[in-house]
This record gives sequence, C-alpha cells and structure tokens, in this order.
Amino acid sequence: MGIAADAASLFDGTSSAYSVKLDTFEGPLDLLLHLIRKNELDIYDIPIALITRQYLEYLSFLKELNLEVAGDFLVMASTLLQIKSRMLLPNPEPEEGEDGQEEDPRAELVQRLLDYQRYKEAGLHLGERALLGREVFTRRVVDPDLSAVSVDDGPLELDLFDLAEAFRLLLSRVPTARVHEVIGFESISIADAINEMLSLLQEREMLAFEEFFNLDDSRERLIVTFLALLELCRLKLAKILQNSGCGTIYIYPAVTVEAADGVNGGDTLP
Amino acid sequence: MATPSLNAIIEALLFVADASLTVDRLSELLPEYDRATIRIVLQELRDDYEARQAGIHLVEVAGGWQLRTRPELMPFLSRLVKGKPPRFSPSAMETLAIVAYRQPITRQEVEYLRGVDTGAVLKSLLEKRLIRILGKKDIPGRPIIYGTTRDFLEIFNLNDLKGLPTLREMQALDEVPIYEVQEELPLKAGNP
Amino acid sequence: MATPSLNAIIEALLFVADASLTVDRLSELLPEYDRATIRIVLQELRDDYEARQAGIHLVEVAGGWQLRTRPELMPFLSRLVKGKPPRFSPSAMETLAIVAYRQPITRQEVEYLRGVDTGAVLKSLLEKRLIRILGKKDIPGRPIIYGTTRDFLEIFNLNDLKGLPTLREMQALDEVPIYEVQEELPLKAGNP
Repeated sequence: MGIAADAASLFDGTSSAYSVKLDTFEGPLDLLLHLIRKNELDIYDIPIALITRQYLEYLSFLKELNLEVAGDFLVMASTLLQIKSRMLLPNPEPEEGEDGQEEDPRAELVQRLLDYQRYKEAGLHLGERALLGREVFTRRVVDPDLSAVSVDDGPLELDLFDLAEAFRLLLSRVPTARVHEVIGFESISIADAINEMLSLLQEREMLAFEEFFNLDDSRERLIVTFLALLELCRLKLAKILQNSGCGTIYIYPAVTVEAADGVNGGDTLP
Repeated sequence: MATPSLNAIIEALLFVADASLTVDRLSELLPEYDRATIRIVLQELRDDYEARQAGIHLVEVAGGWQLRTRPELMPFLSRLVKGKPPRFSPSAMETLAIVAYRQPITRQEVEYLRGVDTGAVLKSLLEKRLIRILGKKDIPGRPIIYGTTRDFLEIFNLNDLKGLPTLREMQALDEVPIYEVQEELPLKAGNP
Repeated sequence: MATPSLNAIIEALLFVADASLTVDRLSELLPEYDRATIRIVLQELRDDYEARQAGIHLVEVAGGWQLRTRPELMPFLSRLVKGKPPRFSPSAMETLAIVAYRQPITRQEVEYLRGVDTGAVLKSLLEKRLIRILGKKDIPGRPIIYGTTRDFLEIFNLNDLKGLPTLREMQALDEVPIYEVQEELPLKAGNP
C-alpha cells in the first residue's frame, strides 16, 4: 500500500513533493497517528510539544504549497496548542470537591486517537471482505417467465432518506415565493397534534376540552395542543360548544365526511 | 479450493451471465483453456445437473448454453413474484413528501408546488393508506385536505411527525461546515 | 422428474430470487412444507454445493440464504460482469465502520470520532443505501441517528451485525503499521 510511507517521505521533503497525492490523511487524527508512528512515540505519553510542532509544520507546508488547509485541521491545531499550554502551566491546587487526581490534559486526545485507530482499522477490514459486485456475484437476471407474472402486493418498503431528499429537491426546484405561499404553518408538531385530535374525534365524536390536555404535558406541548385546536376550528374541522358561562367546553368534529344526519352527539346536548 | 476447476469457473460464468454463452464466447473469456475442453466441461456440467435432479438445469439455447430453472417448477417460482413490495415512483415519493411535510394540505396546494396534476398520485397514496382525508377546508369550493396516516408513520418507523428529518438537516449534509472565525494560528514551526 | 423434490424447488427459488431468502419467506412461499424441513434442505443444499466444489455456493447473508459465486473465481468473472465494481474511499470505509459498530449514531458523534466533517460522506453512504436514517435521538436538538442497512449486510457478506469482527484491542502504535497486519478474514458469511 505504502500510502502513509509516501506521505512520510513527502513530509520529510526527501522525495519529489508534487508527484505524491497530498490528500493522504483522512483528517487531523490520521495525521497525528502518522506522526506518532513515525516518531515511534508512546501513544499514552505523547510529547505534546514535539507533536504540536510537527503538526504545525505539516500545515505550514501545505500552506507553502498553496493548498487549502481544511478547517478540521485548524481546529485540531488549536486543541494541540491548548493542551500544550495547559501542560506548561504548573499543576494547580486540586479544587475542592475533586479527588485531587489531576487529569492529564492529553487524556481526551489519547482516547480519541485510540478510538480513531480502531475504527480506521475496522474500516480497512471491512473493505478487505469479499464484496458483492466486486469479488462475489449473484445472479441478477430477471427470469422472463417470472417478470410476466408481476403482482406487487407485498408490504411497502420505503426509505426515510428518500422521502426527505424528495422534499428537499422539490423545494430547491420550486421558486421560494411559491413555497412560502403554500406553507400554512411551519411546525410539524402542530400537524401532529391535529392528526391526534382528528383521530380522537373520529373515535369519540365528542370530547371535553380538558381531555385534550394532559397535565403532565410540558408547557410547550400544551401550547402546541391549544394552537392545534385553534387551527382545527379555523379550518372548520372542529366545533366548540359550551353549556353555560363556566361549564365544560366540548369539542365536536365538524368534518363533512358524509355525516349521516340525525342523532349525533351534538344534537342531544342543550 | 486451491486452483478452481474449469467446471467451477464455467458454472460461475453461466450463473452470472445475463444471456446464454456460446462456446466461442467462453473460449474468448477463458483463453487459457482450449475449446474442446470447454465443450467437454459443458457436457459434464449438464449431466451433473441432470443426475442430481437439481432445480436448475443447463440447456443449449440459441447456439449457447444457459442455466435455467426446470419448467416443472414454474408454479412454485411464480409465487415468488407475488408479495413483492410494490414499486414506488419518484412522483409518488415527492407527493408523499409534500403531504408529510406540509399537512394539512389541499390537492391544489400540492399541485401548485409540484407544477403538475396530482390527482392520480394522491388517489394511489390514499389506496396504499399512506395519506388520508382530514376533512374539507372551509374556503370556497371546500377542497379536501390531506394528511398522513398511522401506517405512514409505521412504514417509516417514526413515532410521530417530529421524527421527519428537517429540511435544514438534509441541507446540512451537502454543506461544507462553516468554521467560526478562527484566530490566526501560529503556523510557524517552533515554540512560541 | 414426476413430483419435484423440495431440494429442487428451493434451489430453483434461490436461483431466481433477486435477494437473499429468509426461512420465513420460504415457509410463506411453501406452505405445504414445514419450517424445520425447509431449514434442513437449505443445509443439505449448502453442503451439496460445498462437496461438489461448485462455482456457486449457498451462503447465509443478511439473515437469509443466497446463491453466490465463490470469491476465488472473481478474476474469471470480472471478465464477464459488466458494470463497475463498488469502490469505497478510505474515508467512506472509516465512516461506514463507525456507523456499523456504533449505531445508532448521530452525525456529530461520527465527526467527533473521525475528527473531520462527514456530511458529504454520510450523504454518499445514504445514497448508496449502505446506511439509513433510523430516526431522531431524544436529546435537545433531536439530531438524526444513522444505522446500517440490509444492503450493507448483503454487500459486505454479513449475516447480521454480530458477524462484524470484534474491534481489536489496541496495539502499540509503534508496531507494524496496521494495514500490513492481515487477520484471517471471515470470507464465508455462513455460520461455522
């Protein structure tokens, strides 16, 4: 493979820099692992000053080549500098409430490097498997006799990404003015609440105002429920009735789904 | 299986081929073997399948060789096509997405967004129980308003509509992250 | 062949199926046979192919059974098979491994582990149907959570996620570079 080896020689400036693909490191963690390996360092005791210097050297080298240094690399650079400066500071007195164990400022970085190394390796192993379509093949021929008998009556299999992506693509295609015109209300949770209420009303035909509200619900939820109720009334999908000034408020479905006229819940009430 | 046998190689080639393979084609694919041997192996394979009374047999068709299922098995095989998940067209997905994200919504509004007639698609979504009629909007013409169903949530494995990925999240997958303005880093080598 | 044997029927079904067939699906297709018998026949067929050193073998993949060519035959088959083989960049493999081992996982968590922005990689894995949106995490902001798909299992020749090799314990970094370490790979998806 020798990808890392190429990068190393490139980095040392000992080989023709331009012949090598520079996009060699998958990210700052990859670069750090490379530096640790190259210097034969103990990952549990990284000499942070050395590593930081070499890391920054690499970045300035990229800059010299007029290559854009990805933001992720800069983020890591500032992390390294931060760790370095924390290590330069004298050990502060352990704060009250702490167990006196001073945490190594490098600890989090070490853990990330170990994790990263593990997943990078796992990725390599995955890639070495016999892959369908690469090493291994199935028969992908549709039997002509069978394709004639086409009855699609199985369960639907749909993918959430496809749905969301379909919507995103549509909106990117449609002029924004049109999109905004159609938007009734933004919040999906109100739509949810409306759906729930309509289901409830279909089952019960009449509900007391209180039944919509669960006292355990969060404030936000109560507000959403109330807004949904108002929306239902605005759309004329629900009716509100109250017996007396302080009596119970009842909600009725006002949906015109061919309601058989006659005795329904609404008529029996005063 | 140290070196694969020619029998295995030809069997696998016949298996993946999307049409019958002639001896010519096989010789072309396997220049390291001679035609006569290839021909013998084909006959051996055919006899093997025959002897095993397998579900597949090797037949000569249109001047070439092809693995096929035995015709007697057709009644069993045709069951396989039944109960397959129905095909879902891009326009159905788009319409479903609009209803999901913009409900309650009228057909007119859906069509305004899509720019095409959507009656048939809405009907088919209703039949598949992915959307439902919520009621009629109280505006002139009293158009029907649509929303999604419980089945819709189940198919997409959602607890509620809040589980739908937001537009912003979908767009974020395309975007290069914008880093907050960074202070100039001391990129020069050496200690500060 | 008067009455076709169950072996022949199942072999033919496997031959024409466009994805792996689970025992459940086979029982559904063959109500006249019981599950236990179907299971036995599948094992018999697998052993048969094995014993014949055929070019095809019957493997357990993505929870079902599928006829596939043997990996050793790839050099011969690539001459015939059209279409580009799947190719994955190191960053795609890294990301896929993280999603596979850590699912359900958010984009933010993936990015913390990789140290780089991963939006584009996630999107391409979503488009290749190797990962999917599982839903949203119940934490503030409700970020999308990702997991692997059935296609992932099929393409990577895995029967289930438990079939993923266990992550190796860390080795000292100054030892052999990791990519030179060759572990024996479980090329067969079937159970031992």
